Order: sequence, then structure tokens, then C-alpha cells
Amino acid sequence: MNDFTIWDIVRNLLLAARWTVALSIVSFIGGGLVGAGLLFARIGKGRAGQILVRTYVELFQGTPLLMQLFLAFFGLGLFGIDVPAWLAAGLALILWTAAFLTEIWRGCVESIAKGQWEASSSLGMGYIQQMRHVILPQALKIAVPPTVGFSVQVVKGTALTSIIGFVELSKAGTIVTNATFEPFTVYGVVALIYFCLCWPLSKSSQILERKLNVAHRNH
Amino acid sequence: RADALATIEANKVIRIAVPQDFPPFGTVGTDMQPKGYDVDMAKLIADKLGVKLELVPVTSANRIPYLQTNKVDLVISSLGKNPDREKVIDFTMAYAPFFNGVFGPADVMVKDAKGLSGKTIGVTRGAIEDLELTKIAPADVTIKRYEDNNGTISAFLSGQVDLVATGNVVAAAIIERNPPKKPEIKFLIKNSPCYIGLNKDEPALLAKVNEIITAAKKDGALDAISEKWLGAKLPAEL
Amino acid sequence: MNYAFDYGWLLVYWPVLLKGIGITVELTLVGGVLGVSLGIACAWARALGPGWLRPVVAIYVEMIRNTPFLIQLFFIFFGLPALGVRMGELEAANLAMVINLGAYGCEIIRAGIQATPKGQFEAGASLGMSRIQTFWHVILVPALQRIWPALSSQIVIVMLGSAAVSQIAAEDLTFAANFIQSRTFRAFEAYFVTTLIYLALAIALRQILRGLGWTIFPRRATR
Amino acid sequence: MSLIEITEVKKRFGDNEVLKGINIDVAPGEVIAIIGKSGSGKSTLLRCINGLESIDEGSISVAGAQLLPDELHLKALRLKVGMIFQQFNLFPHLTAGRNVMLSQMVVKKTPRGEAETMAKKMLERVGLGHKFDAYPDELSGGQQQRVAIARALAMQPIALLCDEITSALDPELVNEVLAVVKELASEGMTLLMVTHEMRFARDVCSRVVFMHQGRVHEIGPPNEVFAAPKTPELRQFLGML
Amino acid sequence: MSLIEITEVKKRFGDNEVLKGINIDVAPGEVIAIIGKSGSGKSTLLRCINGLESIDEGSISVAGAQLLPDELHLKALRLKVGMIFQQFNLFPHLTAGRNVMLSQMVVKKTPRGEAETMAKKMLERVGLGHKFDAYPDELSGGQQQRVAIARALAMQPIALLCDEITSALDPELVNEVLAVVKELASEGMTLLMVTHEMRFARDVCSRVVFMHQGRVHEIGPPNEVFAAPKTPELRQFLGML
Ligand SMILES: Nc1ncnc2c1ncn2[C@@H]1O[C@H](COP(=O)(O)OP(=O)(O)OP(=O)(O)O)[C@@H](O)[C@H]1O
Ligand SMILES: Nc1ncnc2c1ncn2[C@@H]1O[C@H](COP(=O)(O)OP(=O)(O)OP(=O)(O)O)[C@@H](O)[C@H]1O
Ligand SMILES: [Mg+2]
Ligand SMILES: [Mg+2]
Repeated sequence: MNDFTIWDIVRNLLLAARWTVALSIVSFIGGGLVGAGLLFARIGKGRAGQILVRTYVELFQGTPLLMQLFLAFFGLGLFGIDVPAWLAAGLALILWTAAFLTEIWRGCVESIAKGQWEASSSLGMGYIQQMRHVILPQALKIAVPPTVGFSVQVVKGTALTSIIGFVELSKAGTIVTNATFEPFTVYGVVALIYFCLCWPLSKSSQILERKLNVAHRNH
Repeated sequence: RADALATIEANKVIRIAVPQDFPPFGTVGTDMQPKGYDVDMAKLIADKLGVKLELVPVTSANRIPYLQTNKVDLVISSLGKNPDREKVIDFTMAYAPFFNGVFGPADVMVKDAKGLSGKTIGVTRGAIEDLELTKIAPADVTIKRYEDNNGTISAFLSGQVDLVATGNVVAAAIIERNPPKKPEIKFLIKNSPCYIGLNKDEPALLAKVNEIITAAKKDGALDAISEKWLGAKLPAEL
Repeated sequence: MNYAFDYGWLLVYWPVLLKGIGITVELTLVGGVLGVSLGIACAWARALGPGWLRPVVAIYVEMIRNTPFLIQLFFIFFGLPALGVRMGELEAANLAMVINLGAYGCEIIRAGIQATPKGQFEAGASLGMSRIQTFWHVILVPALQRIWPALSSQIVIVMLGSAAVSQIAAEDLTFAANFIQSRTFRAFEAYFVTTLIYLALAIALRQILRGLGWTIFPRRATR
Repeated sequence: MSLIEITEVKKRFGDNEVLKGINIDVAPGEVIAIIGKSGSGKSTLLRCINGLESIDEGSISVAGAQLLPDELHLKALRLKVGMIFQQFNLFPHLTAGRNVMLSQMVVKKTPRGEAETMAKKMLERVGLGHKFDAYPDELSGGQQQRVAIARALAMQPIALLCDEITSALDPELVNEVLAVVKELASEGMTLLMVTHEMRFARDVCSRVVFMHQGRVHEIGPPNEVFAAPKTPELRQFLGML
Repeated sequence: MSLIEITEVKKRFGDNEVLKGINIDVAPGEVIAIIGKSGSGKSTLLRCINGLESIDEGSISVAGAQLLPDELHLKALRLKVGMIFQQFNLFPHLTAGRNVMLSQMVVKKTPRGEAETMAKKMLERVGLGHKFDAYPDELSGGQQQRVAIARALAMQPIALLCDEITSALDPELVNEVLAVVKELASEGMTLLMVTHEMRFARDVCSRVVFMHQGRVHEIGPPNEVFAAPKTPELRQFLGML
């Protein structure tokens, strides 16, 4: 029953890790775009937009991603909407990522000093112009470290897509363990691969943060 | 709504859910392709229907939703029957035996279900042995239900549970690996068979699958599968 | 839709759900309290502690933050017994959550400490307080106040993440959902109900943490 | 004709009436110092004139046009009236030159080349021609404040509002900023400035407004106001300093 | 005998020698003002006396005991010498009263009741007896600074170091703080203060130290130093203000 060599294990896990990477990239880019859209609704002047986004964020940050994936795939299926697994996974991960990124970015925008808004309005700029030329360029800069830091959560979050049939890194680990009954080898390799994917992200987020702090101190 | 069998025949493809984490019924080879008793059973059915087979790997958590949302036509995942389950889906006739036993290290003395009293026993959640053990175990048994076989086995090997309930073949595979703690058979749980699951109100498909199973029992095809994966012929009463 | 929702099982299985909620709450409570404490200790060590301790804590933090919770859980529950440390699934689940929140909390709290104006350290020192005394009496509370929203979010995330403990047979809310669906095959209903419960728990937890913030930190920091 | 007419302006924050009916007329080229205790409403008044706060009652008109709180009117107003803040509020991600160019290009759609010429000229005027490419955090406080002045001037306003523009500066840097303001005054710019620099108010301003509890308590040429304060409040205020 | 003896003290930050050999003797009860341009090393000198910075050469002794850079000596020193900062540095999470009590209880292990009595007394002394339960952010800058003074006094130091303690205050609030300091001086407290308030230095201090480029450039009683500066640097400095 067990004809897996170490190399078979590593090879299969690495192959599965491609899904982890692909899903991460899709959710991150998609989540970023959706999150940016939500951000505008959240900090904009429209009251309805604000409430809507707040509810959205509460919903997606308040329930387990696992359940979100389940309901996106099977829940929609129940209503006769046959979404393919990749679409459901992409959709749920994107919406989940967007909820977190919106909040992170809102914090960054709100951390821009009130004086920047006032100075730019006293120069005659409109809301969009202020955003475009004054607020966002500054917010973007301070948003980079926490955003990169959050990408680590996205990478780990993709593991839950196994509930709707994705054989990504974690699931592959489970399957291989169930074929080999060598949990320590297999999960050790899985942990190592995750570490190799995540650590550069965390590290660069820390380095960026340090750079920014240094830059800030000059003010 | 279109009749499932008609759809299968029209599309020339049948989608069957099989496990990937439940050896020997479903596991993977070194190429990560599914294999096992359930997989061979699926192949057999597709073969007899003369349609292409699309295997959909599932877990115990999502196998029924796959069926209910029509993402698969059949679930061959060593399903056990109970009245609650029968309210939700239909079952075919039995297609596989399940040699369930309670296993434990040599120094734990247990001969029957009563002897489990006060012990901690590990089992895979939702599997047949879980259903059966829950029925027969005395009240003071602690049953720990793990996500999959690996969890159950790991719990046993690391000493988190005194005993495990699992299939013979699984236990044999463990012994083969020569662990410090060898699982010896303590007693057999009622030999409860496995059924194929399908959606309700599909009489045509149900009849067709039952027909295929009956034929396979007669012509020895099932015996061969059983011999290959469980190391024994089908028991007579199945 | 050809599926008929049926919540009849709730009548039979509500004790399972209730127990699941209880365990999820207990795990969150213990994990939260001990995890934040560990986070404070580690944040101190990393920001102000002795030189040799800093890399040790850094390695711990990096290892935890860059690997999945589930795998940490497996190593604690299945792996530690090989080293002679055996604990039940609840203890293991608790330990994993504490270790996990400890690492995230460390980084969050450290940010709070680092945002402390240098003058606070100096004021403490010039009044004759030792470094530890200054940290404990002067730095810590305002630092926590500064990062309280971030820390609260992390605690909610850890609460939701505790779903993974069902894999080592800890009978939390997710276990309850899985158990019920394995008996009744009512997966949608079970998952839907648990999702709502998680949502309610998350909202409640956030409110409790906010209230806690108001009581621990008597003043809102001036803007 | 007066350039800025402030008539019976009232402003409330919740229950707190901060401005209780202000009347001031500012003639073109006048330099007016606004003095008064903390909380007396000085900043609020300037912010109302610039439209950063809406007023509850009364009216403000600049160069004959009424101040109305919609985007279009506000923009038109702000092209006429520049404002400089205590905290400089330079845009930290842009160089000094780009700080001065930005609003010209964005608001007035001035072509880049022209905006750059104007920026150079204005920086020159505040004595910072050589700092065109420096970022705000590379400049001293006094230099930053002068860039802020150049930025406001580049929009060619007909009046400038200055809110304690030297209070955030170290004592040694105050003079370099005041020197620039003095020069602007001598060139005929209309100025309304909240200030604590009494010597400067005395030497440079045409009139001094003393605010007290949301009202204009005294108003007059500096030699009158400083030498012969009429009210005990002003006397007390001047004695305090 | 002098209370504080500063002998040939040198301090470098990297390559930058900030103190280039400072000698000052402070007699008990003396009130000394330290003046000088930004960057001349005034703050650094005070911080060295309080042990917040270590010195590279020379020696500092307070009440006969040498300043050594280990925790025990530092603590003993800081019980003798209090320090007050420009930015107040009150503990924001504690009330005024608890701010004053904390270090007594933590450092001196004074029982709570006693510490509270002392805190009340000290807050009374700076005119803030009624603000015992107010949090720092409910107090004006001047009040905050007075709490900081009370906090330092509660440790019963034999000398106080004050680093520009009025520079962060609005002009109206400066006087209330200076009044407290004046009273301390008249009660015989030894004071070393960096200040920009020349009038105050002239009226209250026994000696004035003018620092320039890391050296004591001139030192003497205020009437000499202010009326007849000997060096062109001091003359220029005084002219600037
Ligand atoms: N946005 C606001 N919301 C509520 N109250 C405000 C607001 N801005 C100012 N106030 C209140 O209005 C009053 C006047 O404030 P203002 O800033 O105009 O005073 P000021 O004369 O400029 O004082 P200072 O010299 O301290 O700058 C104060 O009591 C202040 O608390
Ligand atoms: N921690 C430090 N690291 C490096 N250089 C420092 C540090 N602290 C002060 N300096 C430098 O030492 C010199 C003297 O600084 P110090 O703060 O003592 O001046 P000061 O006379 O108090 O000036 P100010 O009036 O601006 O407070 C300055 O050139 C400053 O840049
Ligand atoms: Mg103001
Ligand atoms: Mg200084």
C-alpha cells in the first residue's frame, strides 16, 4: 500500500503547491481590486455605501472562510447555479481578501493627517483630486507593509479550498498522509513549503515597514 | 427535471464521487491518481453503462453536498446506511463488505463491546465504524472522532487513544510498517456493508446500478475487487 | 431548487451544538487570555529584552506566523507524545491557540511599544524606575490601548481559526457541524446554522473586547 | 469697497456657540492681526472665511461674491483666498517645487512648464529658489512654512489667511517666516493673520482685532489697541504676555 | 561645598562631539539658567546629569556621590535629581494623582496611603489640588506641566533639571508654570533650567550659563551676562531674540 518514496512525497506536494500559489495570486489580485472599490465606498461621502461596506466586512470577517467557501460552492449549487469549483474558490477567496484589505487600507487613509485634507481643499482641490494627488499617494506608501503582511494570511487561507475539491498543498498533504501513514514526514514537508512561501512575504513586509519608519522619523 | 440515468446516457459520462483519504476504499498512488475499492467500483459501473467515467475526489464533509447539488451522479464512498441518512438520499444495494474491527495493543484486554467500558477509542468521523460503534459501545466509552483515517491512526500510534476501530486492511497496513505499538484485533464489529448513494427520486438510475451490482456479484467481478483491496472474497451474506 | 431544507435535526442534536459552542467559547477565552499574556511577554522580550532572548523569540514568531495553524496543531497533538509530552485534545487545542495568538500578539503589541514616545521611557527612568518597572507600569497599558483594535481583530481571527481543532477530535462548534452532518447528511443546514453561530460569536466577541477596552483603558487617547 | 465682508457670522459646534456674530470689513491691501485667548474663536473665523467650516448664520463675501457652501462656489473662493496653517501641511510625498506646482496643475489646469516657472518664481520670492527639489522632511520648520506660503501664493490669491503660522517654529526660525510675511504686506497683499507675535502685529498691521468669547471685542489700529486698550479683557490679555 | 560638580565632561554621538569639556559647579540653592542656540548641547548636558545619556569623559557628581552608569547608582542618583521635560511626558493612562503616586510606590515602596497624601500635597503646591482625579488629556498644557513638576517633587529630590519646560506651551500658559518654578526657587530648591525665557532668567536665576558649540562660552550672574556680554556669539544670540 505504501510505495511512496520521500521524493514522491516532496514531488507531489510541490506540484500541489502550484495550486496554492495560483489561488493566492488570484485572490490577492482580485481581492485587491474589489477591496479598492469597497474602500472608495467606505470612505466616500455616501451613507448607504458606508453601511453596506461595513456590513460586508462584518460578515466576511465574522465567519470562517471554510464556511464561506462551502456556501459559495454548494450553496449556490442548491439554487441551481452551477459554479465551477475554481470560480467558487476564486470568488470566496477574493471576497474574503477584499474584506480584510478594505479595512487595512481604510486605516491607512484615515491615518493621513487631517491637515492634508484641509491644505488641499484650501488650495481649491475637489474630493477626487485630493484623493488622487494628495491622500492616496501617501496612504499607498504606508499601506504596503500591512498589505504584504496580509498576503501571508491569504496563502494560508487557500488551504481551506480543499472543502470544495481543490487539491492544494494542505489537501495533498492529507491525501498523501492517508496513503502513507507518515504524518511527520509529510506534514514536515508541508510546513516547510508553507514557510518558504510565506517567510519571504513576512520578511519583506517587515523590511518595508522599517524603511518607512526611518523615513517617517525625518518629519 | 431530467432523469439522471437519461442524462448520463445522453452525455456519455457519469460523475462519481470517491474518497481519497480512506484506504483501502480510496487513496492515491504515487502519481496522485485515485485508486481503491470504491474507485474500481466506479470504473465497473461506468464500464457497464458504457459511458466515460469522471472521478470526483471528496471528503466525508462534502460528499453529500456534491450529490445534492448535482455535481456528481453517484457517491461511492463506503457509505453506511441509517434512517436519518435515508431521509436525505437513496441507497443502492450493498456493494462492499466492511471488515471492521476494534484494534489495540497487546496489553489492552478487550474481547467484546462491553469490554470497551472506560476506554478511549478513536474512530474516523462519519465512517461506518463510527455509526456502528456508537450503537454498540457502553455509555462510559469515550469515542474520539477524527477527521480521517490518518487522524485516527496517528491518535492510536501516539497513544492519544487506547484503541481504534477501523478496517482490517488499514490495521494490516499499519502492522506492516512495524510501529512500536502494533494494533491487534480485539473483536469484530458487526459486519456492516457499504452502499452507493444517489439522489432521491431517481428510480431508473437506482434500478440500473442495482442491476449492475447484482450482475457483478454473480460474475465474480466484485469478488475480484474485494480480493484485490480487502484481501478476501465477498462474504456470502452480502 | 429541488432541495427541501429541514431543520428537524436541531431538535435532536441541539446538545451537540451547545457543547460545540461551549468548547469554542472556552478555547477562545483561554486562548485569548493566555495568548495575549504570552504575546505581551514576547513583545517585551523582542522590543526591550536581553540581547540573547530576542533572536529566540524572533524564530518562534516567524515559525508560527508562516505555517498553517492546522499543522502546528498536529505537531502538538500527534508529535509531542513522541517526546513524552501527552495531552488531551482540549489541552492541545488550547496550547496551539495560545502559541498561535502569542506569536501574532507579540508582533502587534511590539508595534504598540515601538510607537511609545521615547519621553515615556525617559520619564520613567528619570523617576528612578527600573526598565522592567517602567515597562510594566508606564509603557504597557498605553501600548495595549494603541493597538487594541488590531489585537481584538486578531483574537476574533483566532476564534474563527479554532475551527481546525475539530480535526484532532476536539468537539468544538465545527466538530458539531461535521458530526451532525455525518449522521443526518444535512450538510447545508448544519453548516449554515454554524456559520450564523460563528457570526454571532464574532460580533459578540468584538463587542466584549471593545467593552473591555473601555474599562481597561479609562481614557480614550486624545487624537 | 471692501475686499472681504464678514457680516453677523455665527458658528456653532453642537451646543457650543463659538462665533457669536462677527462683523469685519477688510479693505484691499489691509493687513489685519487677530489676537485673543485660546478658544476665543480665532481659528474658527479664519476657517469659515476659507470655507473649511460652514457658517450657521450671517454672510461672508469675498471680492463681491457671496460664500456659498457648494463645491463650485467653494473652489472659486479658494482661488481668491489662500490659507496657511500652523502645521505647514506640506505634502510630504512631493518636493518643494512639486508642492507648489500641484494645485496649479490640478485646479487651474496650468500646463506643467508654466506651473514650474511659477513655482520657481514663488520659491525664489520666499528665498528658497535653491530648494526646489528638496522634500519637506529635508527642510527646517521655517523653510517648510515658507514653502507653504509659496504654495499659497502660486495660486495668485487676492488675500491670504494665516493661522498662527509661526507657533510651531523654534524661536530662531520665527523671524525668517515673519520677514517673508512683512514683504508680502509691503507689496500690497491683503492679509488676515492670527498671531501671538505682538511686536510684529504692532509694526506691520494696519488693524488689530481682539477676539474674546466668540466676539470682536476691540478693533482698531495697533497703536490705539496696544497703547490704550479700552476693555479690561484686552488689558488683561496684553498684560499676560 | 557644591551640590553638583560637572568636571571636564565630554560626550560624543558617533563622530559628533556634542559636549567638549564642560565644567560647572552648582551650589545648593542655586538657580541656574542654561541658554544657547539650538544644537549647542543644552539638553544633552541635562540628560547627562540625569544619567539618561552616558558620558564619554570627565565626571559628574551629585551630593558628593560620583555618577556611575549602572542601574543601582543611576537609581540612587535619580532619587536625588528630578527631571522635567519639554513634552511633559505624563503617563496618559493614569490620573494626575496616580501620576504623582506611581514612582513613590514603585521605586520607594511608599505605602499607598502615604503616597496619596504626598501626591495631594504636591499637587496642592503647584496649585492643582482639585485636579487629583483628572486624566492628562483633560488638562491644559500648563496644568500638565505643573503635574509633571509635582511628580518630580514627590520624589523629594535635592535638585531639579528643567529642559525648556515652557516651550511647548501656548504663551498664555507659560506664566503659570514659571510662577511655580519661581516659588520653588524662592523656597531654596536647586534648579538647572534650559530656557528661552530671558526675562525669567534675568529675574530669578543666580547664574546664567551660555552654551555655544558644546562649550560653556560665558557664565555669570544674569545682570552681567545680559547687560555686558563679553563674546560676540552671546551678543549675537541675545540680539536674535
Ligand atoms: N471641530 C470642532 N468641533 C467642536 N468644537 C470645536 C471644533 N473646532 C473648534 N472647536 C471649539 O471652538 C472653540 C474655538 O476654537 P478655535 O480653534 O477657533 O480657538 P482659537 O481662538 O483658534 O484658539 P487657539 O489659540 O487655541 O488656536 C473652542 O472652544 C474649541 O473647543
Ligand atoms: N541621540 C542622539 N544621537 C545623535 N545625535 C544627537 C542625539 N541627541 C542629540 N544629538 C545631537 O547633539 C547636538 C546637541 O543636541 P541638544 O539636543 O543637546 O541641543 P540643544 O542645545 O538642547 O538644542 P535645542 O535648543 O534644539 O533643544 C545636536 O547636534 C544633536 O543633533
Ligand atoms: Mg487656533
Ligand atoms: Mg534641547
